[in-house]
Amino acid sequence: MKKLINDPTKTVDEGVAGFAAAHSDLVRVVVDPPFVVVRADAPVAGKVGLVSGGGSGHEPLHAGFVGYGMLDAAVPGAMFTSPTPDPILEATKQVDAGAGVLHIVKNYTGDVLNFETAADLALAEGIEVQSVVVDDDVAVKDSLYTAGRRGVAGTLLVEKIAGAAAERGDSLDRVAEIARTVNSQARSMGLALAPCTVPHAGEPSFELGDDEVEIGIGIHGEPGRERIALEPADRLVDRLIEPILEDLPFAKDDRVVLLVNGMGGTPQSELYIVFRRAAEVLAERGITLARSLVGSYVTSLEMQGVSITLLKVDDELLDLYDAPVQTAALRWGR
Amino acid sequence: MKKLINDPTKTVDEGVAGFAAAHSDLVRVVVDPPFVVVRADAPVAGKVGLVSGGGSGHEPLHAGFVGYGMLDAAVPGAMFTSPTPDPILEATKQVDAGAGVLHIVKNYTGDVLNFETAADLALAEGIEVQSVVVDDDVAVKDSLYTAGRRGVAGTLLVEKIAGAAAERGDSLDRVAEIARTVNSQARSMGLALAPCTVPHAGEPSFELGDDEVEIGIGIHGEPGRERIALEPADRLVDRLIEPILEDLPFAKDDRVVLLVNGMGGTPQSELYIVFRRAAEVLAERGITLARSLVGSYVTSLEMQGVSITLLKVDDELLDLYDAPVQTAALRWGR
Amino acid sequence: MTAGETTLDGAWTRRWIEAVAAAVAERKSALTALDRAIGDGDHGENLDRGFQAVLGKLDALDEQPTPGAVLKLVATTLISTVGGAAGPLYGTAFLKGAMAAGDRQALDAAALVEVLTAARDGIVARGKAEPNDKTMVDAWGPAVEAAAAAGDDVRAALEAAAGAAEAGAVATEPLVAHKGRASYLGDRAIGHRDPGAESSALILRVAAETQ
Amino acid sequence: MTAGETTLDGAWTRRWIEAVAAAVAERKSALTALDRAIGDGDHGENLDRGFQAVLGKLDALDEQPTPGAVLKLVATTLISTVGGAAGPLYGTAFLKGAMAAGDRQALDAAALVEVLTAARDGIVARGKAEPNDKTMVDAWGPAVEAAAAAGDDVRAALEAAAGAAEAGAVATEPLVAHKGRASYLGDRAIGHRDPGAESSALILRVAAETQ
Ligand SMILES: Nc1ncnc2c1ncn2[C@@H]1O[C@H](COP(=O)(O)OP(=O)(O)O)[C@@H](O)[C@H]1O
Ligand SMILES: Nc1ncnc2c1ncn2[C@@H]1O[C@H](COP(=O)(O)OP(=O)(O)O)[C@@H](O)[C@H]1O
Ligand SMILES: [Mg+2]
Ligand SMILES: [Mg+2]
Ligand SMILES: [Mg+2]
Ligand SMILES: [Mg+2]
Repeated sequence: MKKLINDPTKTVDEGVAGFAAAHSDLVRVVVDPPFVVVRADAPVAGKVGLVSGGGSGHEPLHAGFVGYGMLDAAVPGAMFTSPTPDPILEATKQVDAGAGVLHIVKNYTGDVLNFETAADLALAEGIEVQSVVVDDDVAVKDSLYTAGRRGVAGTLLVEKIAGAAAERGDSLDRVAEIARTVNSQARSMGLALAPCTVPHAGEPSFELGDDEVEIGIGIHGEPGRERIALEPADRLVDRLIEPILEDLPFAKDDRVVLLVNGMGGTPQSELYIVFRRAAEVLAERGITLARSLVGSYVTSLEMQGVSITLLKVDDELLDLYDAPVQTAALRWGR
Repeated sequence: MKKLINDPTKTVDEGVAGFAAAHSDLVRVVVDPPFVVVRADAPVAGKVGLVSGGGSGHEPLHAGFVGYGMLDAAVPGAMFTSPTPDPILEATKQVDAGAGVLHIVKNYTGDVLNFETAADLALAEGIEVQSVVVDDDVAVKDSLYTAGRRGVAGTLLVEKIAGAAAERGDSLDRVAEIARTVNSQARSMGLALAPCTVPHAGEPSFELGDDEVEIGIGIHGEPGRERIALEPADRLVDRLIEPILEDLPFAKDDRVVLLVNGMGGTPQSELYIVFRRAAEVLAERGITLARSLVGSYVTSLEMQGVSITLLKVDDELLDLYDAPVQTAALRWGR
Repeated sequence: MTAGETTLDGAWTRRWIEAVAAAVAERKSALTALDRAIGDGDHGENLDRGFQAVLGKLDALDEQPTPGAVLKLVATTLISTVGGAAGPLYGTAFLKGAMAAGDRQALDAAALVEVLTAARDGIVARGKAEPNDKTMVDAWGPAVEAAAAAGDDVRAALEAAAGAAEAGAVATEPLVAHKGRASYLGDRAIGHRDPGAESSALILRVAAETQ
Repeated sequence: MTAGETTLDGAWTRRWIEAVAAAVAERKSALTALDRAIGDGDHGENLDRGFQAVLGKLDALDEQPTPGAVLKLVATTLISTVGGAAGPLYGTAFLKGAMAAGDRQALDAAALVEVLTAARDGIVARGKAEPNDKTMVDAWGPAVEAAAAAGDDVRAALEAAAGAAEAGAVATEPLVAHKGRASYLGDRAIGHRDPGAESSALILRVAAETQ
């Protein structure tokens, strides 16, 4: 394990401190209880507050998406470990401007339980909270026999679009409804060529042979559902995109946002090779590529791999997607 | 070597094709001679054209910086190999609007020679061309006994600021002068924790032990000047930033842009840990952190590592830095 | 002090928790290794962070706390320091246990069974896991039943609970998981022991060994 | 055809270039390995791309081309397909060589020396390297001198050039580089052969072996 870190137990603290130093125009960091990253001008009068969070190690998610038109606060937990209720409550209080607060929660038992407790506590303090649970990962069967689908890269799209709705002044109910719509129309799937290593663990999250690929990974370095021999990128893209297309299903003449997301250690040139094939598949199916986003946005430390997300959009969702956003990791229109 | 690629000899072509598909609102790709990535609305009437290029494998440099307020065209060569004069000439013609064209060239023998030939050919076709050679890497001694300093991450700042000057309507002479000023006030140095592998080579560019760091690397996977035992991030940052500070030198009350640049396989959280210490050093020296940029912008494929760049700025350079930019990889104000 | 003489008072509860903290610290890597196989490799780290925080707070207790007061301190500290799935689940377990212990100065066997039952019910209420879903419930369920069947002797009850929890943890190995991260793995979870069941058995084993 | 009878006409020049393409393809990995040690690991790949492109263009030549015409085709093709440092340098070498060959139907020993001299001067003019800077100049310089000293026999001149270039390439090993990427390495370049000097020696060795 070779990393640009100091004390393995301080990587989250130091990373957040560096983030705060680099982006003091966008955010402030509340350090007690550690850590909450809050939009510099929060609470924004009259606006619904958006809070997300979860285990660290997925950067830029979530702190990188705090700012105008997206999140009002991010709550980074320990590495790959959901935050406890205290900082979630603190974030909720910091961003509440009286219009209520939306919690955007990725569907993991720990995240759901801790956000649940925080929402109860916020309610007890008189803050109206709604929660949206994101579960866009088609690699996991959504059945009674699993913890349900995981929230992965689609989270970014939920945060962007719900954030734009909040920024234009929508009510808490409406923002929550839009967030749920985005979640219900987003599907993702990912793969890894190489695992990641949690600093304090010191060992990779799983072992992969030199010619193996892990298909259907989550974003916590957990193993996927299937291990196969390495194949050309185009073939691997097909393996990711077919289950996505079938699941919603996406149909001819649908308009979609295509997000090709790197897992942290994947060079951009490879993401574009993946994008090329994904766009080709969409064209073959007569699906319209409305918007493209390519980058490492929802990551697993230095994992080498990629995920593909498709979001089906209508005019309203597209307008909200296009609306100005000014955060450390996503910025346009401002 | 595990990569998301198809045919190793087609990685550049397919990556550029994917880039073009993802960013058709920003760029068009001219494929004969392959490849030139041109700003969608080029040539822009009355504006000086900016052309840069070089070996591929440094993505998002340069194609990711084509667009409003930055480059008018990028010329991607083969992997880590400077492009030949033909596509450079083609790019020059595509962006010339009569106000002349600036070539931004990283200081490598191959890049300099091929851009030189292209400039001669352009001149023969009646296009006024000036060239700026970027050489910001303090790891290399600038003496009669070397090929001179390399152009590394500082290139991004030259492209951004010269691009803004061109966008506001400056003359070719003035844009070239500003580009040279930026280069003369920028200093960089990088390190690697792990090498990269050129797809067609199939073997890493150098070997590093599990506890070794290569200090003073370039951006072509070439070995650095020194190999040391792995140290905590803060100590490594000191090793990079000290020679940078001494070289210009940067002094108390100087205002600087601090760029912490990932080499391709480094997770963002580690870049912020590096940023934290770099900002701390600046504060200790009484140097003012005017602007911060953190990300993987000038890379070496999947290399794990980081470089630090400091640019000394005055009001004019800062205004140009802040000016709107709309490219695939850098975007603000629009 | 010989076996059978133990009184499960606040001081005992405190000794137990201190011993749990030591045992978790010692078994941290092993618990994390189990979690790496079918989860995200942080279970040992999470619990250790929590119990170390508990250690730092024990001195804030009254000099002669009730068992309930100790359990409540453990609960709130775990809730606010562990995170993940285990934080709220163990937090709820200790909180419900504390409520069941009430103001009692010491727990007899019947009260112990009440506490263990409340803890298990708390975990089930929050996590919605059923038996054989390959979770910590598979340790707590058998533990409660064995303690209830052990009669009036607290030491026998503790020993029965520990043994049943350990057997329950081992019995998670052949299972497919239906809750928690391991459920994402489908059949690939088979053959691995559930880390939360293992840590639950450890906590109860330490109780049985605490004098 | 026996030694000494060879005429360095256009057909010979074409056979030479075809043989160079084959030799470069064969030695590609070895050249790249040299470049990986002290450069960026692409020299073999670069040259191979260039000479394969040349092969594809040779048929566009006249049926009986002059040596100069072949050299010029090689020059323009290398310039537009190789890139990097070697592309312009070899391109210039072949271009200047072509200009020195002029309209001649064949090269005698004196003309051969003129061509080699022009090639070397072209490389020096573009790359500004001096002898012992650890570049391809260290192969071309000795080659020109040896050919000039070899007298009137073209085969002897070719053999002398090849031998001197090979010795020159080997002699780059102990040097610190002052030009090209290897110059970034300082003392760490010592002990490695310059890839461009090696490929230059290869090109000249193939010439000496081409009948
Ligand atoms: N729904 C649930 N009900 C009961 N126990 C659960 C549930 N989900 C997870 N667990 C327990 O939590 C353990 C994992 O804890 P931990 O690794 O600390 O949290 P996380 O999964 O968030 O990383 C599992 O081994 C399992 O015993
Ligand atoms: N200034 C120069 N003068 C002469 N030869 C040079 C010069 N710079 C580099 N070379 C030659 O070019 C070779 C490297 O070629 P190549 O690897 O194809 O290009 P690049 O260095 O751009 O990757 C070196 O081994 C050296 O012989
Ligand atoms: Mg976890
Ligand atoms: Mg090269
Ligand atoms: Mg876990
Ligand atoms: Mg090279």
